[in-house]
Amino acid sequence: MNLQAYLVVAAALVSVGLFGALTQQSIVMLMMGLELLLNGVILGAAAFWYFLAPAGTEGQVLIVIVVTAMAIEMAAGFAVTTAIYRAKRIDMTDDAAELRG
Amino acid sequence: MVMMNEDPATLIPELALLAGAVLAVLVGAWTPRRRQGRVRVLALVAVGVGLIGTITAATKPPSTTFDTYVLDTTTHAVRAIVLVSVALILWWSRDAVAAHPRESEFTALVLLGGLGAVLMAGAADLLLLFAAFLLASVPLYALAGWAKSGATTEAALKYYLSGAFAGVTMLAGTTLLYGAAGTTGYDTLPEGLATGAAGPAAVGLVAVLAGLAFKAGAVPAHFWVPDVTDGTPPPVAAVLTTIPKIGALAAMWRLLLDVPEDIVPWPLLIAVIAAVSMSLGNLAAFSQSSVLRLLAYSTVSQVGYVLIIIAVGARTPEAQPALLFYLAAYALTNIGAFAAVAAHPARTVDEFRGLGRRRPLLAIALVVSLLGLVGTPPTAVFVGKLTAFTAAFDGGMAWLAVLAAVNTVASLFYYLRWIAPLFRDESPEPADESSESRTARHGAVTAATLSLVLGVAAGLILPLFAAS
Amino acid sequence: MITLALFVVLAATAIVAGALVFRVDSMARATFLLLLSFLAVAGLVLMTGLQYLGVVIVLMMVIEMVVMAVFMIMYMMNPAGLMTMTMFHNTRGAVAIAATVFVALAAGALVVDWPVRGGVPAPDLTMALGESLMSGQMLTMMTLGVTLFATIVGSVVLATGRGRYDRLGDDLGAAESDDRDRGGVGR
Amino acid sequence: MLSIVVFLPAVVALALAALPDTSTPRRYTVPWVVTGLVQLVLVAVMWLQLPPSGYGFVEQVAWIPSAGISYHLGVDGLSLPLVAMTVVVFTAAAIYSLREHQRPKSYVLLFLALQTVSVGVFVALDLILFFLFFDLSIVFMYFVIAGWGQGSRARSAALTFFLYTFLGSLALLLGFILIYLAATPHTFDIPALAAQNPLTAGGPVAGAALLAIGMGLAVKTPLVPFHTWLPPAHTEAPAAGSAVLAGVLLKMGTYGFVRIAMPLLPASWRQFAGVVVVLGVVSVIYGALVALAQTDLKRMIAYTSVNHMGYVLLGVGAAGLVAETDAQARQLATTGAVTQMVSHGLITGALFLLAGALHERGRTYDMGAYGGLAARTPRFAGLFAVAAFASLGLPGFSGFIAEFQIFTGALGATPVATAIAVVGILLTAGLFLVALSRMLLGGLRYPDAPGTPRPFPDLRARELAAIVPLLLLATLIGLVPRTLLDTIDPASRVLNELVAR
Amino acid sequence: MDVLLVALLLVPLIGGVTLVVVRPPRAAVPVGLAVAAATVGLAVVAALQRPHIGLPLFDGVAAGFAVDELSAVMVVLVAVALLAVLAFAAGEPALGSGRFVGLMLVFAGAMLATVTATTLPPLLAAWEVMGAVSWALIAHHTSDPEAARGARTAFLTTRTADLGLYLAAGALLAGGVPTLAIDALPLVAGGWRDLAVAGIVVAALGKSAQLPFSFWLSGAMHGPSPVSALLHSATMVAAGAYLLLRTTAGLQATGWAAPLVAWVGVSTALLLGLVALAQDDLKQLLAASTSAQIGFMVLAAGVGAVPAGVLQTVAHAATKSLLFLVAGAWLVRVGSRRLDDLRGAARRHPVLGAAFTVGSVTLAGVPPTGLWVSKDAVLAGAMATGPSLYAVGLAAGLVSAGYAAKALWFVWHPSPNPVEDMAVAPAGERVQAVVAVALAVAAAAAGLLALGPAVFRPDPAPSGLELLVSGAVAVVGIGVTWRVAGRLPEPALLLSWLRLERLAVVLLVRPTRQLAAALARGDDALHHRVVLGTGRDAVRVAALIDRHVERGLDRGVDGVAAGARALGRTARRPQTGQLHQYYAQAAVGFGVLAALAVLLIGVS
Repeated sequence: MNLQAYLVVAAALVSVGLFGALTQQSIVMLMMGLELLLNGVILGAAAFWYFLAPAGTEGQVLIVIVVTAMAIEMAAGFAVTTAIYRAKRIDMTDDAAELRG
Repeated sequence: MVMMNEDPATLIPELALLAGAVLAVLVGAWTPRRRQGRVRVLALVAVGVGLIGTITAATKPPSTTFDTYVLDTTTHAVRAIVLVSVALILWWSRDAVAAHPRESEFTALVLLGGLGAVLMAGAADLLLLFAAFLLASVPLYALAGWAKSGATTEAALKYYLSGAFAGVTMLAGTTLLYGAAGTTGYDTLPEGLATGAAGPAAVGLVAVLAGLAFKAGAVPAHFWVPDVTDGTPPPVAAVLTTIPKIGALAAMWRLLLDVPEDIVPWPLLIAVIAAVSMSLGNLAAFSQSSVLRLLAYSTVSQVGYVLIIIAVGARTPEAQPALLFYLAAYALTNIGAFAAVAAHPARTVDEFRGLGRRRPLLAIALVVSLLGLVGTPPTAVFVGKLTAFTAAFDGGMAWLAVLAAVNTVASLFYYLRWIAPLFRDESPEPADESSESRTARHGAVTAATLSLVLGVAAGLILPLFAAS
Repeated sequence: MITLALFVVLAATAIVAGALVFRVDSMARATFLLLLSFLAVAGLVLMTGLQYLGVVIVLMMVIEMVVMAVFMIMYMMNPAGLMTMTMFHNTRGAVAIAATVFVALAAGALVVDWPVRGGVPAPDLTMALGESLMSGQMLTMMTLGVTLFATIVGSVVLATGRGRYDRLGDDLGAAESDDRDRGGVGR
Repeated sequence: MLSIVVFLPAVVALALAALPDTSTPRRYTVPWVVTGLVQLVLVAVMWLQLPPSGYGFVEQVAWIPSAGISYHLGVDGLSLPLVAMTVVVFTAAAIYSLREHQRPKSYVLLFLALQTVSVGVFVALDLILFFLFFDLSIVFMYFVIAGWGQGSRARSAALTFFLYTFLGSLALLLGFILIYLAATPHTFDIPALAAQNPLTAGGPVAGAALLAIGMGLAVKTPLVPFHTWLPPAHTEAPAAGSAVLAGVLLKMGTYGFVRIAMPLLPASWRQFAGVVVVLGVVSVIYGALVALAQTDLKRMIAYTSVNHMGYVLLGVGAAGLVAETDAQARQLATTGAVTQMVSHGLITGALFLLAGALHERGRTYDMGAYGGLAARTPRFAGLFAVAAFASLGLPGFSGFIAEFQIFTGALGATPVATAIAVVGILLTAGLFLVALSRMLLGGLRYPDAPGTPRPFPDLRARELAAIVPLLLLATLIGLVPRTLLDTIDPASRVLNELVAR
Repeated sequence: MDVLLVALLLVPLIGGVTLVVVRPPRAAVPVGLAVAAATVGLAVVAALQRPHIGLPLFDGVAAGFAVDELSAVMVVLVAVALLAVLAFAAGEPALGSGRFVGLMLVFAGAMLATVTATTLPPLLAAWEVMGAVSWALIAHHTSDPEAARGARTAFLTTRTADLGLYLAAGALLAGGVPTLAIDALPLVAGGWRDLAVAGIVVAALGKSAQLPFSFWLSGAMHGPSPVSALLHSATMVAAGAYLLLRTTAGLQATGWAAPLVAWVGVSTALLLGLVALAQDDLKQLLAASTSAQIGFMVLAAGVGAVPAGVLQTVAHAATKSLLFLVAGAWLVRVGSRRLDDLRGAARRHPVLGAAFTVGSVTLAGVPPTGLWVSKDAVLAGAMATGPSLYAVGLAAGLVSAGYAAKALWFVWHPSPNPVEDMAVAPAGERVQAVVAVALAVAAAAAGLLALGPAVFRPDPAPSGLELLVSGAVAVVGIGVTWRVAGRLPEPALLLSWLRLERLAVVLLVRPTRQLAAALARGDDALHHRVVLGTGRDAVRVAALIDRHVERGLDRGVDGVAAGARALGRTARRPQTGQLHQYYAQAAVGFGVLAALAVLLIGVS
């Protein structure tokens, strides 16, 4: 197995995630896209650590951070979603478009 | 092996902000609704402690603490600017938040956001930078939705989603940079990049910059700025458009100076972002009638001017004092402008008619702030712009200075579009006195005065910022 | 050989499951497909020898997806896949952007002359990670800790419908909390 | 010394601000008059001790050293006469306003502030300092017009004035920054920049700087076509405000040309001197023609200001045509231009105060409403006739000294332009004679004074004390010009050497 | 020496200004007379001592004054005329005010400065002050709108011509005369000399009411008669001719100026003579005759006959001030200036009538009066240049005899319907009689001066034949006119002074005022259209100059403004409010930046 293979897989995950983030109307689905994107990042970080710099621990810490960030962002995201749902009964980004121009 | 090799005392300002936030939440939980003012007092004490800590720390030679955190002029300056900004906003937002059920939380979130901004500025490791980015973002998402009305939640949603996207991009960038350099510490970055792959480094750097650009509100990550500014109450908008910007721009500065120009040609990239930011911000502000959106776009263009300094950061020693001074000047002036908006129920340019007669002091403060944003002597932003132009000129990017000058002239038009009605005759319907905010008015006057003082005293301040 | 097979299977699972997240017509299914993708990636991470992190990912993601499922049930349309979803916008542009990104990244991954591997992994990776977290990256971890605190505060601010003053009165002096459902954290 | 002269009014203003509010105007106006007189004494002392060359009474304190900005004051032969004129005009305005009843406190405070910044502009030797004073003068004048304007449209006129001149000032600032950037080391210090001459070679940068600075100054001067803010501002402003606006503030524009544009951008000045000349001539003719068609006395005087400032431009423009002319001619043109600034300040100040006195009595500036005043109010008629003749450039008054030098000096360099400009003095003669005939000669005719039926008193002692000294000075300069010219000549010689580099 | 000259200039000036400012109710006339007398004394001494002085004025330019041979004559002439006129005017109480006497003194001071100035700046200064004072003097009766109009016309017309002096000063400097000395005119280099000479000629012709500027003198007649006597006969109008006499060397040097001046002079003498002949108003007749007589002086300057010109100046000054004063006295008494109304005036006032008669005969050029000698001296000079000049001059002489006779005929022929004169203070009448007689003697005897000092001695001297011919012409002229005087035709063209004023109004004044009004309208429109931020303002000005330019520019500026607005709209278009579009745009934006970064690496 080599770095390139891992990276191509990671790139595929990132692209799929990006596609989801760009296309999903539902806020939660959009967040899923971002999760998937981070999924690719985790893979990339692991690959970089393993194939390029196994002596250090930054790659591992990076994965820890990504996982934590996912949790934090999810929590924040659900909180925001809850708030906007309470306020406007909206769960789609397209409906939240009063502010513009 | 596992040793506390560093002294937490070096982080007094940060710890003070943290303690202030924690105490705000704790004390707030046991405070009657109408007496939450004590929480603000507590926060202001914390800020005061932080300021004292900053001043004490600034007298010591630059050092690195916890391996990943740099204590130098930049950090100290950002600490001071953020602390003063936080204090100012907390003070003048009193009328807007007093006795609100979530007043304590407001205070805590502002303090936490400030802490995140400071940590970004001091971070000398990509991982810490991202952690600080998160800390600078999450409380502010909540802050954006703090008022929980329709518009503010929409603002919070957009802010959050933009931030999440930016954060993800930034993480991807961090990963790429890590892959390219094999390290995440700034001190080892240059040598790592020297032996690593340039292409991934460049893409990674751009992705990391995307996150920072989001915090700073620079093009093309600026989309949240007008919508969020428009949708949130002015005190919140003031926080969102001021505090994270300072940290993000300082962080950008610190990161880029450790990336060798010959491996990743970032000055031109930054110059492009700067050029587009200031031009787009100004153009979009042209025919705005909503003052909040107008201010929002103006902050976008202001970021463009700051980015000019960063673009030539590695080329001229004038850049550092220019950057820090500009940040300080921008913070004060911008806060003043938002305070002036907060002081008055008007939200469109026309509604400001006759303010000059009704509230002359407020009108003057607003004029000083707006002309300050234009860069009229002797306001602080003038010195900031002057140093920026000088840095650009001496750094071999004269075209950027010229573009900035053109933009400055253009910007005068929309600022004047706002200033002019202030001194026209009043609108027929009487003003609703009850919806005016006294503290915000005082805040506007104070901030405007401070921006003038900062401009006049620039001779004393600039050398302080020049120290390494 | 087994490694290669394993890699291919896991990679394919991760990508296909990930792609299917946006193809299925039920959010519940989407959630579980996402979880599957994560588990596959966790497997790939495990293959690089990062057992601890792999397990962490598995645990984290299972919990997260469960939480997400709860949210589905709370607000989202068509939680059980009873109705078809039309939840796309700008598909064409997104495909173009995503495809471009993929091509660019993949090409980069293949074309770039990556540096040679420097050094060997520490004998006890988990230990090394722990040491790192407690020394070099301590401040990062502290910051993340503070961020978690901020997240809690922020989430409460955003998500709670009724704050303490609603429940206990403006002076927090109510003898009993005024909750719609009894049993909240009262006094 | 110089700082005292500049900031004395500001200090007095602060002291007055501390006084409790009262409606007795004298509580404020008398200290104002005294301030002006003290300043006059100080200026006289400086005049006597002015060094024969270079700057006198220099004060320099570092301000923002890293940006090359300093608090740098100094006077020379170009600025001291203008300082003196400024103080005289302000003192006259103070005497004229002794009985100002409408919110006297803020009125006096504003004028004192304006007095400080006006003197400041003329003694500033740092571009930023100059700009600050320049800009603040706009701000204070805005409040004077908006707060004490006589017409219903005062606020809008004030706003037009503010927006226009402020836009101009921004252009000015950009020009300053261009010069600053071109200099090594970067500095805003005027003498240092003049010595260094960073844009020796001219070129597009210097041209752009000159364009920006020229635009800024042209708006303030004002030159056609940047003059449109002037007539409404004057029509609405109170008499003392008009006197200061025309007498002092317009000079800031022209002074900027001789203090900044010419010595700091000599190459471009020489290159574009022809444009300057054309602008000057257009202003001369246009201003005179439009003034000729006015029926409103104040507007007419306002337009003659455009005309008179045009002569200044002709003079300084001709001084830039180095190749076509010899040193003496340039000397005459430059000295004439500076003399014209002083002269116009005195004469137009007097004219506006007279117009104010007329308005106080008849509540209108419409010249058609008056007639035969020579019989009814001989003192007014006499002074108005003297002021009018002084303004139309009659020998014996300062205007002739200025205009003769300008024409004589400029003819060699630009014969056609000068020949056209000379027609300007004929047009002004025509318009003033028409005004004189209309208002002073013929059958007696005047509007009822407000409130009382028809009392139309002659000028009072207070008004005489304000107006007569101005005209007396204009006459003294006209008859014994050497006192003034001995001061200006050396400085304009230095200036011409700088331009000819 | 210097003090003397300074005193000569300052005594009347200071005295006059003091009188104007102080306005003593009764002391004005005595003080004025005392000052005038002192001035005469000073003038005589100065004429003998010939002082000169140079005061620093401008950089390298002095205010030079000197009494030389030529100006010596003038200072005495001016001083004496002043004294005579003031003394005569003392008889009219309406003219006893401090303002009037003071202004007369100021005027005389300015005239003295004009004739003694040796450099252009003081000359021009004094020259213009004369004009301005003449405005105030003509408009002395402030309630008379005609006087106001006449004063304005006089001042503006002369000032128009004065512009020539401004140009001349510049031309002198540009032509290499840094001192601006008048006598350096021939030394001026190149084309500058032509310009300088042209300027001086125009200024002189204007001041001297020569063609085509003559008409202002007609309007000026609305002023008090003593003013006309001093300003419009003896001094101010003569100043132009005097200036030309001073600069004959310069006129000759150009080649074109001398003949031009000569022809203008002689044409004026003839045409304005005809105008005078056609007038039905005594003052107008005298005014036109002044123009005509000064035409002879100008002719003298043109042909270089300086002494002849000086002689003519002196003789004419005495004659014409006498005539104006006497005419004025009658006008006051009769209350009309029409010749018809003045019939028989000489009969009722025999002393004044006799003096008037002497004056008229002199004006006609009858031997052996002063003007007979001087005119012949001038014609002799003209003859030396060319016979055509002489012929026209002789014709002008004939005409002058005609108008003199016409005036005389009317004042001697009694009116069919008797008139009642207004009463005049007897003291005043006595003074007037004395002055009139003295002036009559001077006028008649002025010819003797030709035998006196060199400055008066004509060169070439007129031959006996010429003297005889001109004498005969004068007598014939008188004789013929006397017979037809009562029914001389008064063609409108001549009555209206050749319609010159109308011409000036139509050609210059009206277009100027129309242009001014149009510009003012445009300028007002400019205010209303001040549109912040478009700079359209500047464009509107162009509209007034050139419609086409305007349209082009307007399009341009509108284009810029519209472009800016459109750009602004474009800049805001991405701000759709739709988050997914923000995502896409940000993704594309950073993608482009990343691509740019990679590309830059590739390049470097």
